Amino acid sequence: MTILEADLTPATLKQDMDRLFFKKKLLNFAVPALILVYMGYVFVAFDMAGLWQRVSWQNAQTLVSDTYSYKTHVTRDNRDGSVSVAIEGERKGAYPEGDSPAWVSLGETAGAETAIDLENGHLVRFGAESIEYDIPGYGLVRATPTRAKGVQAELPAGDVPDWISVSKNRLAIKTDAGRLTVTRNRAEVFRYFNGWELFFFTLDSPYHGLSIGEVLTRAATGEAGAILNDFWNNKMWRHRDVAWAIAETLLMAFLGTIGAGIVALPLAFIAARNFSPFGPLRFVARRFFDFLRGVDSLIWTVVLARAFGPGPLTGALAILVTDTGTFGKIFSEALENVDEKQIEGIASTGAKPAQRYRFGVIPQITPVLLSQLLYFLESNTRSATIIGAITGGGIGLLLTQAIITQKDWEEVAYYIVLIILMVMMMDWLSGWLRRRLIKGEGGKTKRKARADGKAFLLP
Amino acid sequence: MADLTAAPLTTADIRAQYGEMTRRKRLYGGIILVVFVALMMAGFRTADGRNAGSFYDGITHVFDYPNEVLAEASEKVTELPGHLVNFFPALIETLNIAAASTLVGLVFGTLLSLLSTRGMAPWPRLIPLFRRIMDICRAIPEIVIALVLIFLLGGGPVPAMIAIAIHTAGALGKLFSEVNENASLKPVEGLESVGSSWGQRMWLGVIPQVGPNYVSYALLRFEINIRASAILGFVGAGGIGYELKNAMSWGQGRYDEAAAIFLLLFITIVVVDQISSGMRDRLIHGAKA
Amino acid sequence: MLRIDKLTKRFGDKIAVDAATLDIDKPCMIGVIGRSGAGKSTLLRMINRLSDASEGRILFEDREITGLRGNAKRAWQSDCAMIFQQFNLVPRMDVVSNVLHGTLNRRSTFATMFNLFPMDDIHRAIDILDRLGIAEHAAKRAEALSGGQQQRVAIARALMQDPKIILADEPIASLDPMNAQTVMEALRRIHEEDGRTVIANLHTLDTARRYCDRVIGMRDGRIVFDGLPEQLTTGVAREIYGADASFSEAATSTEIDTLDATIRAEMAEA
Amino acid sequence: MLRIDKLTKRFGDKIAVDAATLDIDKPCMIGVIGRSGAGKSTLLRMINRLSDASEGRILFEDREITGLRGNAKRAWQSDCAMIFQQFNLVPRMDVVSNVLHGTLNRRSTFATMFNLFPMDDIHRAIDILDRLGIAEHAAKRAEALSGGQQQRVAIARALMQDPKIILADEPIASLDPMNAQTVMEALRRIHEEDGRTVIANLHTLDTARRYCDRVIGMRDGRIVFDGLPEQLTTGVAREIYGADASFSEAATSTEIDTLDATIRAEMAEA
Amino acid sequence: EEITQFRIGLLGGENAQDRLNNNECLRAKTEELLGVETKLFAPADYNGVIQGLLGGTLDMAWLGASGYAKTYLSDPEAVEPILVKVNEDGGYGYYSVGFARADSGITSLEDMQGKVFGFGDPNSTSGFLIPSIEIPEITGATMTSGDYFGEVKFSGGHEQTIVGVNNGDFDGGVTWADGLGNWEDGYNSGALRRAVDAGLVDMNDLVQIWQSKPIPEGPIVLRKDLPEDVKVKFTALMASLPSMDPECAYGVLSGEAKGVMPIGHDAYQAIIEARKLKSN
Ligand SMILES: Nc1ncnc2c1ncn2[C@@H]1O[C@H](COP(=O)(O)OP(=O)(O)OP(=O)(O)O)[C@@H](O)[C@H]1O
Ligand SMILES: Nc1ncnc2c1ncn2[C@@H]1O[C@H](COP(=O)(O)OP(=O)(O)OP(=O)(O)O)[C@@H](O)[C@H]1O
Ligand SMILES: [Mg+2]
Ligand SMILES: [Mg+2]
Repeated sequence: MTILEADLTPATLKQDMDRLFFKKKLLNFAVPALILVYMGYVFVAFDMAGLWQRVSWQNAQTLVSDTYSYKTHVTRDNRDGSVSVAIEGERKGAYPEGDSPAWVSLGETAGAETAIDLENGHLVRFGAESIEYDIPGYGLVRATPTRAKGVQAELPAGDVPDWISVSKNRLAIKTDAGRLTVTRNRAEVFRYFNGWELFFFTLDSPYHGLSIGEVLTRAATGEAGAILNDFWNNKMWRHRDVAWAIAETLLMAFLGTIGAGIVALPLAFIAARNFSPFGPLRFVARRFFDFLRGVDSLIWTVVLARAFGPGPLTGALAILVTDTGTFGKIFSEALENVDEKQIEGIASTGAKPAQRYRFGVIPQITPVLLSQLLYFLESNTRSATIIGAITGGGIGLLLTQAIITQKDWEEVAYYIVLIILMVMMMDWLSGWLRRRLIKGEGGKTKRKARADGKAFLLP
Repeated sequence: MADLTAAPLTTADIRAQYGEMTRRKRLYGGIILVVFVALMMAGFRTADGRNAGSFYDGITHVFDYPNEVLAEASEKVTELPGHLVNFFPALIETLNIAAASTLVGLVFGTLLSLLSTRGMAPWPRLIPLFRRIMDICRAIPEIVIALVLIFLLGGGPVPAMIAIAIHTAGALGKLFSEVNENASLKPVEGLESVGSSWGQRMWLGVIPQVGPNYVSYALLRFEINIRASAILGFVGAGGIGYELKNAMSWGQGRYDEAAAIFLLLFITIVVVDQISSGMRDRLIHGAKA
Repeated sequence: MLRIDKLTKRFGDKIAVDAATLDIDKPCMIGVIGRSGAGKSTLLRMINRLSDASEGRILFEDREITGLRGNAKRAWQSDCAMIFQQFNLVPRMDVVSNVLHGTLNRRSTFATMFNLFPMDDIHRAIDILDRLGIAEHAAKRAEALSGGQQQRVAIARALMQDPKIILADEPIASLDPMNAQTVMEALRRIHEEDGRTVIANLHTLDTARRYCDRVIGMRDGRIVFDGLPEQLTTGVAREIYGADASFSEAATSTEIDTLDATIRAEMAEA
Repeated sequence: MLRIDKLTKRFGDKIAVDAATLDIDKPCMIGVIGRSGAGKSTLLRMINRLSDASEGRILFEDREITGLRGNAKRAWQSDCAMIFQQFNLVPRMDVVSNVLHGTLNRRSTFATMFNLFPMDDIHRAIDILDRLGIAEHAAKRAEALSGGQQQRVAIARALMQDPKIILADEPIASLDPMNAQTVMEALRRIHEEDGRTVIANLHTLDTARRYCDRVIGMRDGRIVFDGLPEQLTTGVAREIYGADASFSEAATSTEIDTLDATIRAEMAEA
Repeated sequence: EEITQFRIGLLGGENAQDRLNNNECLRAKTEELLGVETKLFAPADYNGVIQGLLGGTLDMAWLGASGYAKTYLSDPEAVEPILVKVNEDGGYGYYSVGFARADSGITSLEDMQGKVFGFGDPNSTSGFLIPSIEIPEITGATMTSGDYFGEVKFSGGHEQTIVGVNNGDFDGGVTWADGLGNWEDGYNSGALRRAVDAGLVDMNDLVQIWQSKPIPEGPIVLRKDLPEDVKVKFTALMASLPSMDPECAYGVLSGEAKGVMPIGHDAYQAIIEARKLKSN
């Protein structure tokens, strides 16, 4: 029942298929092999093997532990014997003179003994002459700093463990309970605690250390303003500045995106084939868009910073310029796809050109316009974070500076959480607005648009 | 000849209803317009106020910086070819970062999208989890991951690559899962009935259907990633962005270098943009045929 | 009233309308027939000035239309409404707004930019819609309506222009027979009640015969027939359509009665 | 050989298959008939383990199938080929590759990802295609084939599995009569020549009568008839289909002869 | 002419917010003194401040010596130096310090041959300009990658250099210090001291491998176009700050200082020449 052409016997077919599958195999191997070779090349070019050795686990540990913990410094000035206690060692986290947390018992007079309880038996004493650290399971370490002879350390007999680092002028001990550093000038104890200390109120606020209930009752009795003020102006966490930074970032994204939309719309008409009869002008407009996009927001930021100086306006303008290029391209493509029938219908009533655009064109491109604007509003929130890091504005600057100066990882964590929340909120908001504003266009039309492959990608 | 409807509305009713609707629309439209304009104005004024230079003073100086750069670059135009050669390796590094992160992002994006599409996911109950993972990957700006990784791994291309790859995986994953939703599940069921594994079903049943779309989106992403990797160079991740930042911040005296680097970057972005949009057109139309 | 004088339209080498001459001296309903590509649409589009004539003149009440420019041209367009086969409405806007577009020429550009139309116009639009039997859809989006309803919205827009002439380019070609009948009856009524001239391109003979006072036949751009519907014999029709003996009128019919007849005939044949 | 014991499937409140019990002791060709929604597809899908049973058991050669998981389940699926109404091929891949998919269960995931099928398998695939008369299309994409050819590719894929049972879910429902006949004949030949058990859902009585050794009737999820084709009288059929007197067998026929007869009958009626 | 606002630019080295906080008192005093709105700006890097001064969008800043040179070279009419910080020892200089990891065995520049060397910001005097001139004098080779050092990189800032060396990304690097106090404390002030205070590095792990000649402290500059009375008033304010409000001066001048003293353009002529040398 098989009807085969003369030269298509199963035998020749098999040969053909063998060849076909051989080719397929080749292709199937060639593509992944090429990718693999490329990745191999990248691996070598990026020195990934060496990377593994360079990974700094210690940094990772610092980073991770610092994001959820804080340290309190107890510092003795070896020259005058004065002792100060400060959270994170910062002035704004310092305990008032003569005041200290319960685990530090200050001497009555300057130079008197100070005992620092690091718990679990770890005890540090700042004596008149020497500093002692009693380490359970190891023994007592004594260090005597002098101007002339440096730091003289007395350790229990035996090898020096690797968590103790001794040199002529310096002694450093790191244990699970805390850290002690002694140099000729200073002796310093760090004790670590979990949590984001002083997140709500700093030490100088009367509300520091109160429970939520207490704060609420005080708020109810008319101190709400003061409480909010103390929280808002918290010197350690600077909630007000952070809120402003977030607002600046959102402002850059908003002004930049909407401004770009407003500028790009009329320009897009010049670049659209069906609205701009003059070829060379169209060409110029298109290359202009390419130029704006190609230069990239990063470089626009630098260029504009000279004219406008640091600040959110510069960032907004950089976004505006870049996105004018992007929107110009998208809008002109949308304009080229408009349905001529509607425009003709309006034209046949004797409508003026502006009216033709208003009723024949605008209603058609509104959905594209709005959805693209909203998409970019969301993605520009991210861009604004980065641009802010360059122009000096917004949460991006706070974040990059906090990372670069490499302390305060808890603030880094705080900013990162805020940024993620901000971007996700904008994502959700833009999605919600898109659904609300373009509801005439049901799911079906949306699908169709996507099937055309016209869907434009957002950065 | 009038249409038969259940509710016999008189013209007066319709007039009243429509009039009411128009008035409401105009009111809302007016309010929205006013609010929008007010928001724009207030936003502009706030930004202007918090900026060092004001918009009106600055607008006349927009070309100062480009002029300065161009003046020096044109003065030393003979050195331009040499600079172009010098900085080419840095450009290659930037392109490598973009390409490698796009590839890695493509792989993870594909996996995430398959894991979070109904009908394809091997563990349907975990779909929301994978969706959230994609959302978070997308939400973190690359610069954040890059800076943290630079702290851990030291400067260089790898932190940038990982940072961009994470973002790419999230962004592509979302787009791919939309593509997947339009794919037919019949071949998948056909393959399931012969006792194939999940990997085989996806590779042989889904990927051939969605492949062209995937590649098209990945190309677009590659374009975006070139910019991203250039930007990350600015914060210490190597490549052309690093060179550009150094030349630009040195300023006078090295503007010729800055111009050369800028030229390289600009040409690359435009060329890749053109090539990839050509390829995307072919892919999508080829897929349709 | 309307005089067309040696009107010609060329598209490159192709002559779409070839020295068409026509004289309409009193308001009447005119059907233009001819096969696809005969130049019917081109003729109407030149009258409405959607496209420019290559040669010849159009005169309306002794005023030359062909040369008008700018405002004068738009004023003429507002006097000469056009109805399209594909309705050419703005689908995303509501029905009344679409009808109000008929007044655009009279209103200031600025007010219309913000969609501000006088209440009076809105009421008149609703009255017109009511007259066409679709007032209850006033607030819906145009795209939500059926083809026949959309075409009636288009007619309402034309009426809103309060035009001296209504041009209709195959107004019923994309409608089913039921809707086609409604639309043609509406056009006829407008002609009879308002005394407006209606020129309609039609692709079926029987529609032309049934609703028109005068029928014009076009072939290859030339007007080859101009007379009363009764003069339109099958022989003449074959001439116009350039059809061979297999030409059957019923095949082009949209009339419901005729349609039934066709079905019966086919069944009988079987 | 295959025993189905009180097999039940619920979708929420809806019972799709209701305590179906069936015993197949020797290889034979079985037709399952019943109207739309009777539960035919659900039954086959449970046997192939594409969906899980709510209650009851399926035993194959005294091994319980219903509880298999992971690899064991996939191994069973490879022993029990399934043919779908919509073919469920991979449209963008070539015919031979589609047939080779029948061997997926035996090959490692990694090898198949790189298209590493042994030469022997490729040759066997071509032999099978040749047996089904579509060898010359071997290199074409599946989507380029007609429905009947695609269904034969699906059968080839099933044969490639070298299964103990072939399940076919309305294999000819989307085919024209000509193609339907070719496909049914192919299935019958496979049963006769290879001695494989074939269970086919069919929506026409005469197909069942003509090709099957045994017919099972389902109604509302229950098996209401199980017997020889000859026992399938019009009365019994009415019972199964729950049809009233207007039930005419010819209306469901796909047989070419019958079809011709139907047309003739209809013409005569007119 | 009149000014409507006064804008102060702050150079990097600390958290943007810390910088703003430290200078808030100066802002308030200036606002009170000049009677116009005064704002603080903390751009991301040295160049941000310089561009602000060049573009006329900032009125005052405390620049580094190299930064001043850049500003001067780009536009001699942009800014003029008014004051310089005087250290507690009476000098107005600090040092560029080369350092490496102790366990790497590197103790001098000779040991750095073929190794990776890290600069900070290109506009930093101690992080780039001075070492890039003085080190070649010792090594007798250029600072081009592969010439003497295996590779020469910019870390982007002092903090990144320190962490980079500590992590082994660079075998050696340069940063700034006041040269007072002890190495094991990271000196009395400077980038090393901040890193120690932050608990990032243990000075026992690091060794000094090089130290520059004293580098002049950067000038406090004012925009030249400012009205004369504004210049005079602001200079007076800055000059009296250490005596009037030591707390505020501590923040503004980044640590203990004896005071400020007037300085002119000529003091930076050498740095300007050095910078010209480094341009191509
Ligand atoms: N814009 C144009 N460019 C070139 N040729 C055109 C154009 N518009 C119409 N033509 C040509 O002019 C001729 C007349 O077209 P016209 O649309 O007027 O015919 P018609 O009688 O309306 O036909 P139909 O029944 O198909 O609408 C046709 O041959 C057509 O190809
Ligand atoms: N996934 C499902 N979810 C809910 N109900 C289902 C599902 N699949 C099938 N059903 C229901 O189960 C019943 C049996 O369906 P089944 O597809 O097995 O019938 P069938 O006999 O194959 O019908 P047909 O001839 O239409 O294919 C039907 O009522 C159907 O609605
Ligand atoms: Mg036409
Ligand atoms: Mg079924």
